[in-house]
Order: sequence, then C-alpha cells, then structure tokens
Amino acid sequence: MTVPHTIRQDQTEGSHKGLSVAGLCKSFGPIRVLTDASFDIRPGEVVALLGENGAGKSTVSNIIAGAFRPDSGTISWQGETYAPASPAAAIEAGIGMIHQELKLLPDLSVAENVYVGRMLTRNGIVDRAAMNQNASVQLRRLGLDVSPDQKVRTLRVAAQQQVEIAKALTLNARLLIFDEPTAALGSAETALLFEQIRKLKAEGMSFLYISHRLEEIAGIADRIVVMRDGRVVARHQTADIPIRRIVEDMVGRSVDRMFPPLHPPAERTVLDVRDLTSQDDSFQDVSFSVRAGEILGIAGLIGAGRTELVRAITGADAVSAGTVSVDGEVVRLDGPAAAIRAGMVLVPEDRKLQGVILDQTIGENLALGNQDHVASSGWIWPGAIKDFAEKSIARLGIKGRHDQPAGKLSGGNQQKVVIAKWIARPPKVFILDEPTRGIDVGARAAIYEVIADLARSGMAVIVVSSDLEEVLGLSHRVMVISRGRQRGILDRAEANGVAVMELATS
Amino acid sequence: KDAKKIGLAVANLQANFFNQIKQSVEAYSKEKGIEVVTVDAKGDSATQVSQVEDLLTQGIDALIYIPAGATAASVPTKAAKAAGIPVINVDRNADGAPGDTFIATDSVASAKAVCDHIAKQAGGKGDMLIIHGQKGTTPEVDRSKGCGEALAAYPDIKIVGEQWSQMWSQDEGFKLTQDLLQANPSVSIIFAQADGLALGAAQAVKVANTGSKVWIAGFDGDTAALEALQKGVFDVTATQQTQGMGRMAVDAAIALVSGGTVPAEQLQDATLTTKDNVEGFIANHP
Amino acid sequence: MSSHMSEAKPATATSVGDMRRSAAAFLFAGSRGPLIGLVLLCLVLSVSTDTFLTVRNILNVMDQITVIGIMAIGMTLVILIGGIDLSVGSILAIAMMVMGYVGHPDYMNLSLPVGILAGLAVAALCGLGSGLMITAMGLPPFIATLAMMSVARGLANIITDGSQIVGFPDWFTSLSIVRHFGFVSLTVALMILLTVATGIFLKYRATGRNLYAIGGSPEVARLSGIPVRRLTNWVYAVCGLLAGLAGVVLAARLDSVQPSSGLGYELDTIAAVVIGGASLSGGVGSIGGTAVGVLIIGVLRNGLNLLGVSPFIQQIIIGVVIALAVATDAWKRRAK
Amino acid sequence: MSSHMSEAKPATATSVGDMRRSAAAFLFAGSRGPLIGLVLLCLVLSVSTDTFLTVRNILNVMDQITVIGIMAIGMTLVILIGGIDLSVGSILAIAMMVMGYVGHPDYMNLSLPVGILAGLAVAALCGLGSGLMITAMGLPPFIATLAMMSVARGLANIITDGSQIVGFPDWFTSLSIVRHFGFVSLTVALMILLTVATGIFLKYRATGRNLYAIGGSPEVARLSGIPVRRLTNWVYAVCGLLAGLAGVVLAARLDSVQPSSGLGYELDTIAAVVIGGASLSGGVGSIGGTAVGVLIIGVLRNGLNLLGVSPFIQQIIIGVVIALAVATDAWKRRAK
Ligand SMILES: Nc1ncnc2c1ncn2[C@@H]1O[C@H](COP(=O)(O)OP(=O)(O)OP(=O)(O)O)[C@@H](O)[C@H]1O
Ligand SMILES: Nc1ncnc2c1ncn2[C@@H]1O[C@H](COP(=O)(O)OP(=O)(O)OP(=O)(O)O)[C@@H](O)[C@H]1O
Ligand SMILES: O[C@@H]1[C@H](O)[C@H](O)CO[C@H]1O
Ligand SMILES: [Mg+2]
Ligand SMILES: [Mg+2]
Repeated sequence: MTVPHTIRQDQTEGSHKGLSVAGLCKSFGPIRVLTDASFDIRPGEVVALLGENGAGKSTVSNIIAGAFRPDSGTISWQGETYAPASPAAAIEAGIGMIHQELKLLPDLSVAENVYVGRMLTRNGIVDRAAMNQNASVQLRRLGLDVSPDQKVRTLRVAAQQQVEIAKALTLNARLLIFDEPTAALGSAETALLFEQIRKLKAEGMSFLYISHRLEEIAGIADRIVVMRDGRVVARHQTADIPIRRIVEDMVGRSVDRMFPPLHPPAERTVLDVRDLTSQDDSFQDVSFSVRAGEILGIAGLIGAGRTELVRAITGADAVSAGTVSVDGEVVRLDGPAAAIRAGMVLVPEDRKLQGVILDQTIGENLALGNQDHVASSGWIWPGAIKDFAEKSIARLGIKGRHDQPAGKLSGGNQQKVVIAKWIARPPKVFILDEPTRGIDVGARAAIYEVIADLARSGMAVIVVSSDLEEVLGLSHRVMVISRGRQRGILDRAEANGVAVMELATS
Repeated sequence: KDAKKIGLAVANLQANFFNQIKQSVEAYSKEKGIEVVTVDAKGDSATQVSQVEDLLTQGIDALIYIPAGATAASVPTKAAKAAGIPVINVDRNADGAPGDTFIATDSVASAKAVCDHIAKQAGGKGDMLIIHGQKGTTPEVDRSKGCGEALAAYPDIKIVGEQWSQMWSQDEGFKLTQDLLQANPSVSIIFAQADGLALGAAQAVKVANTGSKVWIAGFDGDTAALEALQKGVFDVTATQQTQGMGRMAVDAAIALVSGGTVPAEQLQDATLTTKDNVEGFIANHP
Repeated sequence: MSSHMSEAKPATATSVGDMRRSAAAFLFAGSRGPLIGLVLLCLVLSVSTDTFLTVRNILNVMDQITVIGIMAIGMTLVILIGGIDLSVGSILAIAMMVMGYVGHPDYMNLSLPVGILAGLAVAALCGLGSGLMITAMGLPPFIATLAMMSVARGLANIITDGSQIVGFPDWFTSLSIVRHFGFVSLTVALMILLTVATGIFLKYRATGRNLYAIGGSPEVARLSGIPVRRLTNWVYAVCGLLAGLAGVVLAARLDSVQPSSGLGYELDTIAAVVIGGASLSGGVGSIGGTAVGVLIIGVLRNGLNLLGVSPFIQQIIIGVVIALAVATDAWKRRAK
Repeated sequence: MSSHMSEAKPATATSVGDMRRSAAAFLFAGSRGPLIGLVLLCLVLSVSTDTFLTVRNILNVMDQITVIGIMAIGMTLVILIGGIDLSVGSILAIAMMVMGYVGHPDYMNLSLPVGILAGLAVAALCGLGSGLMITAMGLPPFIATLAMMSVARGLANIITDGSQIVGFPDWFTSLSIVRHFGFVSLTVALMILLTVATGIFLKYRATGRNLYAIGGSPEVARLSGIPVRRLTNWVYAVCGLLAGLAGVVLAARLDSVQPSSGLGYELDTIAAVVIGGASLSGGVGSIGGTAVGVLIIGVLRNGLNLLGVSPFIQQIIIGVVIALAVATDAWKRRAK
C-alpha cells in the first residue's frame, strides 16, 4: 500500500531569500495532522502544493500565514527566522493568504472587504473613493465588473471568490498563499487570475498555490510539492509532469481510469421538468426529462442560472411557472420537504452554508436527511447514528470520526459528508451541484463511481458542473444553459468541449 | 375657572392601593363631568417625570400626583408650579417641593396602632421581621417610625430581619419573607408595610411549614386582603380611606382651580381592622 | 479508495470509553464547568451551614426553583433553535389572570380546572403568536417576543383592571405544599417529570434532534427536508404553554394571581439556560445543562440566605459565581 | 468572458442615483421600515392631537429620550460587534451613586465635578470589566454582562446602604432644564453631539469600520489583522462610560440619585437599537437606525399619553407598533 518514495533533495535549500519550511509538525488534540512538512519557495516562483483531501495543505498554509502555531519545526523568510504570532504579523512580514473557505464579511461592501483591516484613509478619514477606485481596477483585471459599493452578500460564489483574490492581490505581499482559488471559478476567470499571477511573479512575488484541478497546474506552477498524510512525499523541479505521476504521488498508488463506464439508461422517464421559470428570472422556460439510470449533465458559464434551476426543481426556491414531476406525479414545489418526499435530493453548491452544519458531528449531519435509517417510529438511539455514520464514512472514505464536528473536517471531506447524507435514502432523482468542488482526484474518482452506481441502480441523476471534462465524462446527455435559457441538449456522441462552449456563450 | 381636565400621575398601578385611588378618582370625576388622564410610572421616577411633562403639555387644569419612589418627587411639582398648575399630592410628598395640598393617611399613628396590636397578640415577645415598602417614600418612612414607637414598649420583641421592597407587591413580599425565614426560622411576628407584602409574607409562612403560629400585620385594606383577613390568612391591617382620598383629591382640584384654598395637609385616619370588624369594610370600602 | 480507509483507523479506537463519555457529554453538553460549579457550591454550603444539607432545606430549594425550572424547559427549546423568548414573564401573568378570571367564584366561576385549561390555552396561543410573527412576518425573535411581552402584560392587566385575585380552593394550593411520599410536592414532581421527558425528547426523538439542526443552521435544516417554520411555531407555542404552566404553579404557591407577576423572569430564565451551557446562537445546549443552571441560581440564593448574607452583597456574590461557573467551562474548552 | 460581463451590467448602472441612495441607506442602514413607521407615527399624532406638533412637546420628547438615547449609542457599538450588554442599567445606577457619594455635601463632599468624573471613571471600569470577562476569560457576552449587572447593582446599593441622595446644586439640575438658544438643553445637545460624532466615527474612521468587520465575523477580522480583543475591550468600556454619562444626565433630570435607578433599562436600550435595524448577531446596524429606534419608543410613549390612552392599553399598542415598525422592513427585504 505505501509505495516508498525517494525524495529528490532540493540543492538550493535554505540558501535563498524566499520562504523555507522545515519539519513542521502539528496536532489537533490527539489527531496528528502534520508530521513533517518541508519545502522551499524562492522569490518569483510559483510552487504548487498538491495532495489528497486532508493531506495537510491548508494546515501548512495556515501556519505560514500566522493563523495557526506549529507544534514544532521552523520557517525562515527572506533569510530570517519567521514565526508569526498572528495573521496580522504575517501580513506585516509580507505574507498573505486566501483561505479555502471564503472569509468575507457579507454585510460590508466589496471595496471594504478588499481593504478590511487596512482601510485606506486620508487625514484619518476613510477614503472610500480611493478604495472603490482601486478595488474596481483590481476586480476588473480579474474579470469581475460589480459596483464596489455593493454588499458582498449579494454576490454569487464565484464573484465572492474573486473579491477574495482581489483582497490578496492588493496586500502588497511578497508571498501569497492561494488555497484553492479556482474551485469556484470558471475557465475564463481562471485564465485572468493566471495572468495576474504571472505579472506579479515577474515583479518578484512568490506564490504557494493549492489546487485539486491538476490540469491547470502545468499552466501556472514552476515546481510541484506533493503531500500525503501530513508529510511531503515528492518534490518535482518542474510542473511539466504527467498528471498520472502526480496522482500516484498523492494517493500512493496508481489510479486507473477516471470516469467509470456508463450503462445505457432504461426507457422509463423518472424526472420530467416542463416550462419551468424562476420567480426572479434567473432562468426561463426550461423543459427536459431524465430517464431511470440516466445521468444528465448541466453545463454553462458561471452565473448562467444552473444553480437556480436545480434549487427550484428541488423546492428550495420558488418558481413562477412550470411543473416538475417524478414518476409521472406532479411534485408540489413548496419547499424541500415535499421534493424529498417525492424522491428528489440535492447536493448543494455551497457546502458550508447549505450542506453541513459545521458545529454538529459528522454522525448528526448524516442522520439529518436519514431519519428513516436511524430512527424507528421517531425514536433515535445514539448507537444507530454511530453505526449509520460509520457505514457512510467507510463507503465514501471520509477522513473523520462519527463524533467529530463537521467543521473540523477538510473541505473535501465535508463535501463527502453531504453526498453521503443523501445516498442512503435512496432517492429517485439525485441532483449534484458542483459535486467535486474542492475534492481530490482519488476521492473524485470514487465519487464518480458512486454517481455511476446510483444511475446503474435506476436513479435519474443530474450533475451540474463548471468542470467541462467532468460533465462530458460523466453524462449520457449534456444540457447547456446560457443566460437563464436552455440552449440545447447534446447526446454523449455529439457532446464535446467545442460544441458545449459554443452553446454556452450563445 | 372650572376644572375640566385633571391629570392623575400614579406611582404604580400594580399596587392595589393605588389602583383603588385611581378608580375612585375616575369614578368621582365622571360624576362631576371632569375628564381624567391617568399615567402609570410603574415605580420608576424617571418615567414619571416624563409622564408629568406629557400631562402638562396636554393642558390639564390640575395634577393629582402620587410620586413614584422618593427621588423624583420634587421635579414634577416644580414643573407643574412653573406652568401655573395646582398640585394635589396623594399618599407621598416631597420635603423640598410640597404640593398645594397633601392628602394621606396618618401613617405614623396607624402603624403604631397596628404594631402595638400585633405585639400584644404575640404575647409581647418573640422574633420579628419587618418587610418595608419602597425605601425613602413617605409611607415607608412614616410606618417605620410609627411601628418603632410602638415596639419601644416591648423590649422582648427582637427585630431579626428587615428588607425593603421595590413595588410593594405580593410576589416581592413572598420572596423577601421566604429569604428572611430561611435565615431566621424562629420568627413569630411579621409587620409588612402594605397588604400586598403581608399576603406574600403569609403565603411564605404557610409554604415554609414551620408549624408554629406567626402573627402577621399588614397595612392598606386592599380589597383582596380584607377577604383574606376574614379567612384568617393574616391578622391585622389598617384600612385606609382610598375611596375617600380619591374623592378628596378631586374636590381639592376643583377648589384650587377655581381659586379657592385648601389646607396644606389633610391627614386621614386609617382604621385598625381585624377579623372582628372586617365585614363592614368588605361591604363598603371607605 | 483503500488508502483513506486505512487512515480512518486511529480515529475509531477507544469506542467503549468514548460512548460512556459521550452519553454524559450529551446530557450535560457544554455544562461540565457549571456542573462542577454547582457541586463546589453545594460542598461549600454544606460545610459552612448546618441547615443547607437537610432534607427539608433541599425540598425548599426544589419548591423555590419550580417556576423558573418549568419556564427554563421551554426556553431551552427556544434557545436551541437559535431563538429567544422575552415574553415568558408576561405569558405567565396572562395565564394566571385568565385562570383566575375564569375559575374564581368572584368572576366567571366556571370552576378552577376549566380556568387552568383556559389559562394554558391562552398561554400557548400567545407563544404561537410569537412564533407566527417570526415565521410569517419575518420578525427577529427578539422583536417578536418583545412585542408579545408588552401585549400580553397589557392584556393581563386589563382582565381585572389591574387587580389581584386572592384565594383558591385548598386542593389547588396544596398541589405545591403537600409533600407526597413524604417528600415531593406535585408541582416539583411535575417539574422533574417535564425535565426528564424533554431530555428524552431532545435526545431520542427525531424531532428533538431536528431542533438542534435548526439551531445549527436553519438553511441546512430546511434543505434537508425539516419543516423549519412549523417546528419553530411549535417550539414557541410550547414555550408559551410551559410559561403558562409555570403561572399555574406560581398561583398555587401564592394562593393568588396578580397581573404584575413574572416581571423580569425572562432574564432569570434565559440566564439559567445560558449558564447551563446553551449558546444564544443556537444548536448547542441540553436539558441537563439547563437543570444545572436553574439549580445554581436556586442553590446560590438559598445558600446566601442561610448564611445571612445581606441582599446587596448577595447581588455581588451571585454575579461573581455566575461568571466563575461559566468561566471554568470556557477555560476547559480553550485548553483543548 | 463577454457573457458574464454583460450579466453584471445592471449592478453598475445608475451610479449617481445609487450613490445618493447609498448615503441615505448607510445612515439608516436596515432601518427604512422603522423610519417609515416613525414618520407615520408622527403624522398620525399630529393629526389626532393638537399638542403633539408643538415646539414645546417636541422639546419634551427630546428631553425624555436623552437617557436612553445616550445609552443606546454605546449599545449600538456593542451590538455591532456581535455583543450585548445587560449591565447598562446597573452601571447607570453605580455611576449615579458614586457621583452622589463623592460630590454631595452629605457624603464625601469633594465637589460635584469631581463626583461626576469619579462616576464616569467607575462606569468605564465596569464596562472594561465586562470586556475583559469576554476577551480574557472567554465568557459569552450575555453571561459576562449579566454578572456585571448583578455586581454593579450590588455595589450601587452598598454605597449608601440602599438610600437615595437628594438635592444637587442649581447649575447641575439646570443642565437638563435650561433651554439654550431658546430651545435646546445642554443634556439634549450632548446627546445629539454624541450621536453625530459616533455616526461619523462609524462611517468615516477605519476603527469604526473595523467594528463592523468584527461583528460580521470575528475570525475574518482576526485573519485580516484587526486587533479584535483590544477593540472589544474598548467598545465595552465606552458602552459603560456612556451608561455612566446617562446616569449623570438622569441625576440632573431627577435632582437626585437612587441605587434602584435604571432597573430594566437594558431591555429598553437593546430594543431601541434592534428596532433601529441592528442585528443581534452583529455586523449590521447604524447610529441613524438607533436614533430612529429611540425616537419611535419616545414618541410612542409621549403620543399615547397625549391621547390619554389608558396605561394598560398603552402596553398593548406599544407592542403592536414595535412589531409593525420592524415588520415593514422585514417585508420589504423579503419582497426583494
Ligand atoms: N481545527 C481542526 N481541528 C481538528 N482537526 C483539524 C482541524 N483542522 C484540520 N483538521 C484535520 O487536519 C487534517 C488536514 O486538514 P487540511 O485542511 O490541512 O487538509 P487539506 O490538505 O487542506 O485538505 P483539502 O484538500 O480537503 O482542503 C484533516 O484530517 C482535518 O480533518
Ligand atoms: N445571491 C445572488 N444575488 C443576486 N443575483 C444572483 C445571486 N445568485 C445568483 N444570482 C444571479 O442569478 C443568475 C444565475 O446564477 P446561478 O448561481 O444559478 O448560476 P450558475 O450557472 O449556477 O453559476 P455558478 O457556477 O456561479 O453557480 C445569475 O445571473 C446570477 O447573477
Ligand atoms: O401607602 C401606599 C400603600 O401602602 C401601597 O400599598 C403602596 O404604596 C404606599 O405608598
Ligand atoms: Mg484545504
Ligand atoms: Mg452554480
């Protein structure tokens, strides 16, 4: 199981003016999270930090950015020992970080979020004009054109991610840590972000770049560091490494084909959506159906209205017209409860706000949608929750204990909890909105396997994804949405990147 | 000039005594064709200052004023005087700024009678509690004084605990007595300076289940309390002439508005009331 | 896949000790600090007075906490779902007055049991009213129950024009006085029963667990198919009902009803629940904790009275003890 | 790319109207509903009474709201950072008593100005004490300030063993009575000044903006380098100081001080802030909103007195109006 790895020694270790991390260790209570994290980042360099969910990437980053204190190990920065006592100290030293989970203030304006903690002032007075101006410029460079006065609460996830990026880019830092900055972004936004990174890199700025989108790594990173189980297991001097190799480093074994084979769906229509129009006009007149055993992909650019559509189908948002039926029966769209009773479940896009209750244990989160499994005539025994949770944890390979708060899990593992919550029912219609956002390759393959399994067992499955490869590889048919309108449904045979993008930008 | 509109500023309608006065003032004014505007300070003097300002704004012809607490007592009177409005103080008065007339029970004398009665009943000895009214108000000060005068004649009665209430209410009386009884289970006499407090004290004694007789005195002659007295829930009270004081206050207002004079102080008697003479008061409250 | 399977191993060890610990943890979730505080308090009082640790005094304390104890049960539910109820004191009063008005010979005289039922019904309706203001009108719980607090107090006053009603049948007052089986009055028994039942409900009933989910995140709960609004209305109605019940108990104890009863009780009740480890942002708390909170306040007052501490100094000590009781918990959590 | 650029357009259009709107929106953030409520209330009262819309009455209302108005400024800061302060009523009392004890001829007689300074200092220390209990001991604000509420009240009582102190120099009482420039008393001027200054501070000073950040998410604020603990201590100290100042104003108005003053004021003050649109979970609110909240309560009480509405019915109306004033806002938000 554990493939021994020879770690290539970095010849220039410690001899430069960048960042050098040596032997970091960190435990949370009894759980050892970092055993030995060591790597370097030289000035003007982009180092990709890769690894499975829970490998410890965010933990290392948080230590460097002053949010956590290590148990042992040393860091040197610009030739001096560096041990930040707080995020403020790290920022002071020129090191900033974008956190994996969005860290924004929903009730402050875009510009204020960009400048929080270091507002621009003139004669002691907050200089709103300058902040708005600068924020706008930075955001436009990233491809976001919103009013800097707007409250962040009103922005989509992608736009919020861009605000977060703008916040980091205006820090005037010498080292920036990006923890999955592109998880919520589309390819166009990603390209613009890379443009910014390259520009700043040319000015001598360094980056630690964390991502589960391995395809994009070659395009941006200079070197790759791979972590597994809290230690660095590989350092590659170039980013031009076959993804296959990286994946092997990450999971400690070879990973076969990504996408499972698809079985032909049955004839029977399970889900039928007719002329559905949302109340706030984010989509209009959408009609389609999904058969038993079929996986329907929904593709589109960010903000196309996909999320709104699947939320409406599952009763989370109100519609102004149209019907949804399951097995020929029209579903009352007056709340998620009715949709769930009718057999439709949704794995929502925003796991932190809509997917898991962060303060409750994994077991409690899993029990939430599954009272039929853990309760008998309304009585729940804690043992039943534990047994049920342990089964789900094993099934999806969640790294965590049933009695651990979900908020303490790595991002990817939280997502697995949400998926696991719904698998057990089992539902008739399974809808996943960005199911692998922030999920590592190994787990991703496992999730694809689960999705294909669900279809094989006769469910109708819908997968909304901004990851084009994912929609194409996973779906029997792909529906493309653009600006709230359904632009076409492509069969697997005709669905390719070009065809989808053409419809998506129409 | 005729009085058309009277303002009535009440300290705290939750005390039955004030509520009786209020009802009497309202009923009697109606008879006389006078409009009454009532405000309730709920025991807070700051609230009462605001309320009197509002009454003055409304153009009342006279103010019947029952001060809430001791501290604000002079401010409303000064404000009314400044606006040329006569002030009739009921039950409580301020040293610095007395009203044009002060209508109240002679609390010193009545409390003396009540305490004397209960001390005798108890055999002239024993541990005693005093549940005071709101600290610093006229009736609290006077009743403490009157009772003290009576007790001077009973050297074998020992005051083992006293506490002050804020609202003169029954649940306060219950709580305070309960607390005092915990530390002093040997108590055999209680003087509560109002009937609400006395009823609370009686219930606390009942709940405490001490087994021995505790003599309890109240003050006021509250409607509900008189019935309780009849049933033997507690032992003695002093019935104040609430109906009479309400009517006197209105009459004084009429007289003052029309330019007449009234005496600066009109102290009424309160009748010592026990099981023996309570019936008459229940039928017809003075 | 297999690789993370093996990862999970260290996590699932020590399960037996864990389970035992987690049962206790559940019952007193977040209230170990206060529990220790309570035990210490009792120890100190047992040593420093010869009356504290007598059967009679302990029964007294139980009698004294009944009213707040019953209200705190409903408040626990409300706080668990992330709400707050400022109206409990006023609802207590309106239930008392309705009971007295309907049941007392001097007024409607429809017999006391009918009066009690009427009082409880009105109390539950008031609670439901708060719930509807929150779920249907979208008011914050603080505002909705503040409004209800004012309205219910006004109505309680209007019923008898502010007068109290005194004197109920003996069977009624004896509910809170006569000690059955030699020690427990019916009202105390009622409080204990309700506490245990609610504890079981919260721990073992699916609906009880759902309340924690609502408090943890109303949105996640809604998306998981939990009828958040319906349960919210229901929780406020139950909280109102229990406040009404507390009113009936208080009436039995005082042998009278009075529209000013329960003034300021909301703060006492909320304090008991929060001292017991519940979080005002919802999702965290337990009935066991609330019981500890109620007992801390009750024992403290009783003990200070037994010690003959003057009321003013009592206030200071009570403040300090509350802070310390909760602080031990906060320190422990931080140490972890 | 082009596709979402065009999506976002509606957001950046109409920028001039936007800006004007946003200035107003800022000042009364979240309080448009209550503002409308206030305006309606004033209209109704102007029509139904001939006294409401007189200079004299409006000045009366201003005098009447000064105490709560000053306390509400501090409470706004506390609530903005996601806290709550239950101790303001007690701090008001302790400041009054210290002032009276130090400054009154019957006691220490160190002159009234010295007394005032001593009272304010004690008030600020009490607030700081709450802050430290929260930041250093890790107590929830509800518990910390509940403890302080009890301790400060006890101390206020001990100073004179529960007695009031009556009678201060004329210059002092005239602060709240003499109307300068023909209309405004010094205490009202003080309240207005403090309100405006705090409004400017919250809007234009970086520290003011940081308070919003702390309330929005203390964790995000910390990660952004804001000294969360220090600011928290400071906010509670200021809230205490302002409660003390309110006590001084109240003493001038009553020409006396009393340890039971300010009982229950915490709820009035919190209510004013929340009616003004602040959220008890922090990060949302404004001084303009708070002013509206304070005025709604003040105008309502004044108006009902002018209309001669009976006290019990007043309670009912106040409850209903509070609910409606906030509901209009909730409806609007929902409609969007
Ligand atoms: N505050 C915490 N308390 C306890 N355990 C924690 C805490 N934070 C992280 N962990 C655990 O530490 C491990 C490493 O987490 P980390 O967030 O660093 O992983 P990651 O590599 O960033 O994963 P992902 O790719 O999913 O974001 C995980 O198993 C996680 O459950
Ligand atoms: N919270 C919000 N406030 C305002 N507009 C929103 C909000 N969320 C979505 N929208 C708008 O609704 C439309 C559809 O958004 P939706 O989130 O459904 O898109 P999507 O295709 O799922 O993209 P994403 O990948 O961002 O989820 C867009 O025009 C977007 O601007
Ligand atoms: O004299 C009255 C009565 O005793 C009443 O019960 C309360 O207030 C006092 O001033
Ligand atoms: Mg991570
Ligand atoms: Mg989406």
